[in-house]
Amino acid sequence: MKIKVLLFAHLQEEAGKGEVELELQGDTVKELMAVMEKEYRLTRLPQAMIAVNEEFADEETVLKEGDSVAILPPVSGG
Amino acid sequence: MKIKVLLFAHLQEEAGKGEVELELQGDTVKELMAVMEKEYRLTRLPQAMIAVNEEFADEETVLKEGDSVAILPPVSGG
Amino acid sequence: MKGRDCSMERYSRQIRFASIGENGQKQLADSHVLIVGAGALGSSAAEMLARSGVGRLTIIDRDYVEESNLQRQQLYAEEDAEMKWPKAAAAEKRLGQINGWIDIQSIVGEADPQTLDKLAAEADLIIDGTDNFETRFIINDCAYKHGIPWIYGGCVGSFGMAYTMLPGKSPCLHCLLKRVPVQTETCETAGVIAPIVQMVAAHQTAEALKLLTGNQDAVAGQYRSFDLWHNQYISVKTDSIHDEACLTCGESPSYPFLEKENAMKTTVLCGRSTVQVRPAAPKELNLQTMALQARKAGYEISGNPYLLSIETGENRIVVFHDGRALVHGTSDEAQAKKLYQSLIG
Amino acid sequence: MKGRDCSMERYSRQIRFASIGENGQKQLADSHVLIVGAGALGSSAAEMLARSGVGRLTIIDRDYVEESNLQRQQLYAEEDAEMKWPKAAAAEKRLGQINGWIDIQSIVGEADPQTLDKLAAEADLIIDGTDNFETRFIINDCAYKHGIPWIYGGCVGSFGMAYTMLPGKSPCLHCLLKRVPVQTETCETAGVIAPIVQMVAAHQTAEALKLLTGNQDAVAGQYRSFDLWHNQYISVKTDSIHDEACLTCGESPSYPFLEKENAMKTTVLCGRSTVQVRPAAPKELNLQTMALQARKAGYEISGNPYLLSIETGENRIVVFHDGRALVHGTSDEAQAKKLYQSLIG
Repeated sequence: MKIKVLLFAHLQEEAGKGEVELELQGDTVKELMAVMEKEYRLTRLPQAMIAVNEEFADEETVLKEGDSVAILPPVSGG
Repeated sequence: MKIKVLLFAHLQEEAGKGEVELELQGDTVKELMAVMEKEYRLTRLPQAMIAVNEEFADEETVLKEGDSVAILPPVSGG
Repeated sequence: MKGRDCSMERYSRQIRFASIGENGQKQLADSHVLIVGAGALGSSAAEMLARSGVGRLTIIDRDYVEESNLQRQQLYAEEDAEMKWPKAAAAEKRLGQINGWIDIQSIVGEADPQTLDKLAAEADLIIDGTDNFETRFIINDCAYKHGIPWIYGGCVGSFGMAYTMLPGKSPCLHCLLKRVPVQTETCETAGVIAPIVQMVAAHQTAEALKLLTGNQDAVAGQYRSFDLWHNQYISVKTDSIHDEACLTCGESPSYPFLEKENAMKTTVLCGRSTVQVRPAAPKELNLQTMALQARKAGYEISGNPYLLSIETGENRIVVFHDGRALVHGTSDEAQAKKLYQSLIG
Repeated sequence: MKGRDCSMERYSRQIRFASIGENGQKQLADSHVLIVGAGALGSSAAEMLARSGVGRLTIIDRDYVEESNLQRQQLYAEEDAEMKWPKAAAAEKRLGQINGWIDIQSIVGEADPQTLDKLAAEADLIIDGTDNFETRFIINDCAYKHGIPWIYGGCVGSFGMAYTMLPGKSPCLHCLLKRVPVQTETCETAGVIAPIVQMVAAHQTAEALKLLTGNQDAVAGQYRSFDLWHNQYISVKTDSIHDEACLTCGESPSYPFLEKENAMKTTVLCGRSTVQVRPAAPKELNLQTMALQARKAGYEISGNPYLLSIETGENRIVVFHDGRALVHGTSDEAQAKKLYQSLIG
């Protein structure tokens, strides 16, 4: 199914873009993260926050066609 | 048809809320504005900017079911 | 360039930001930004740009610092208000303490068409720090005439907006507003909180940094508007609004707001300590709305079907339907104009 | 309250903002805000709150002003950096010039659990101006223990976020992050631009003004995150993340970060001008990623499969996989801790 992924901070830099559309085999956030890590070589993904359709989610959250997933890494600066 | 209207600045204050869902008889922005002016007693509507689904529109723009219309008044402060 | 001489260590955190880098930092040092208005938005943007190492800043403002500015105008301290220091001069003083390695030129005066036309010709970019649409339309014409970007910002209450205009690419302020707003909310009538000022100035300044460092691709084409109290944020595409017949950004521009006859006019009425203010084009004011606003802002009002009279303490201003006004209690045309714009927009 | 004595005219534009009004202005004068950290976010928030007329501000910071702070830390001028003035003291000085009618208490020192616990007990609200998660987790525990709101903020590059936590209502920082981040981007490694600082501080300060004036209904329940360079803005609902077993906001809280054994530990290694830093819990660092970050930030690096060595000029820091580090070239534990947090987060 088609999933839209929004990338923030260093993830955006690593992927070279802030928005990715992909065809996901599988249906959980965990599977999506594995694809992102492998295909876009994203680092420090396990500590990032995940939002599905603007609501926080976890690895077990089940995705459906057309969902929008945002990956938000924590940053320390201030 | 159902239209979602987002109100900003003094319009929000006048309507008492920032978001309104209404059943529109008619299908243009102009007709929608007439309803808003009458039912919510909004002032200075003619000089406000109108966006339909996050794109600027004018009075002649034709609306469709489920559209989201934002009314943005100009403000001078700075 | 003066901006290049100082230690780069002070900009190290900005140089580490990959889209700026050492090259971008040099471009900033070679840049000249014109800031029109040194009120809330202007002083916040000026401070950020000075800290960022923009080599040359020109700041024009007609006003002096008043006590009621201190709540949100960040370059000014109590001393400036006590001394009624002109804002442009007070801004230059504080900015000099913040960054002594850049050139800051302050102009205490009116941002009229002639002055702005000359200043725009020498600048790389204009930041809008004004509080009225009359001046914004003059900036709009100057920017498109000289082909330099300008960044509009405005705020009132907890609501604000920012929009970047690139001549040759973006629809201009005319296209955006269709007609000049006749009657808008001002900080005088509806109040304002400090955070919305910072949010608008942050949008304006980020856009300026992009443009000055050759990152035009990153510039937001959208008109962005937000309310920090009511938690709203919207980003609107502007492609559809460009008007080929626009007198500023269309095919045969005439830059109408640079013409003298299109400016607001003021006349001192002899021996009466009164100034008459006349808008460029007749307006169609809603005096009832205006009366409500003025009363909410705490002023004494009175009137009849033909006029509205507002007592501000120092002045009394009588406004007519067509936008004409008499400002009593002063013979100072600049002060009368300022009061007019602070109440009507 | 000192805040009440001064002229209300200076707050007139804020009083005209209907959701604050005269009553809200009085509530601000009676409020006490604790600001932890007087770097970029802390100094911006402190200035807005002082200008807004918050009656009492307590500001704690361990650091002194350096040249590289001037690009974005708005309370400080060149003179402060030349004199290496402690940030809290320099902040108090400038804030005093801005608003001499409020009480400002500056504390030059470490925001450790004991100190924060005591300060939180006296405050109405805490603003996060820190640059590391260790301190944020201490704030988190203090806020929930004393039942006062705190407002998290963070930024790096052009990216930032803000989130308001109301004890008894909002999921806490633990629930949000699940685990303490082991390795994050810092301003030291990835740089930062001034506008994102202002945008985060604007969100934090608007939330503070709502809470202090009894407008809790207007507080954003959402976690808001944005990037000013890449034109992104997202607002995320947090209801689903509350964990009943959370040790800070769950049913049987134990406030783990107030325990001494859960704090970062430093030891001076005798006669070697070296400090050993040990994180509270062992980390699992990715030294390769860290090496890349450090190189991008302009440092000399070397290493082997077991450790990474980073040369910062003044110091050499050797980091191991489990998060332990040796900071060479100093015997100052506070300095070593600061360097560690600036590189690892």
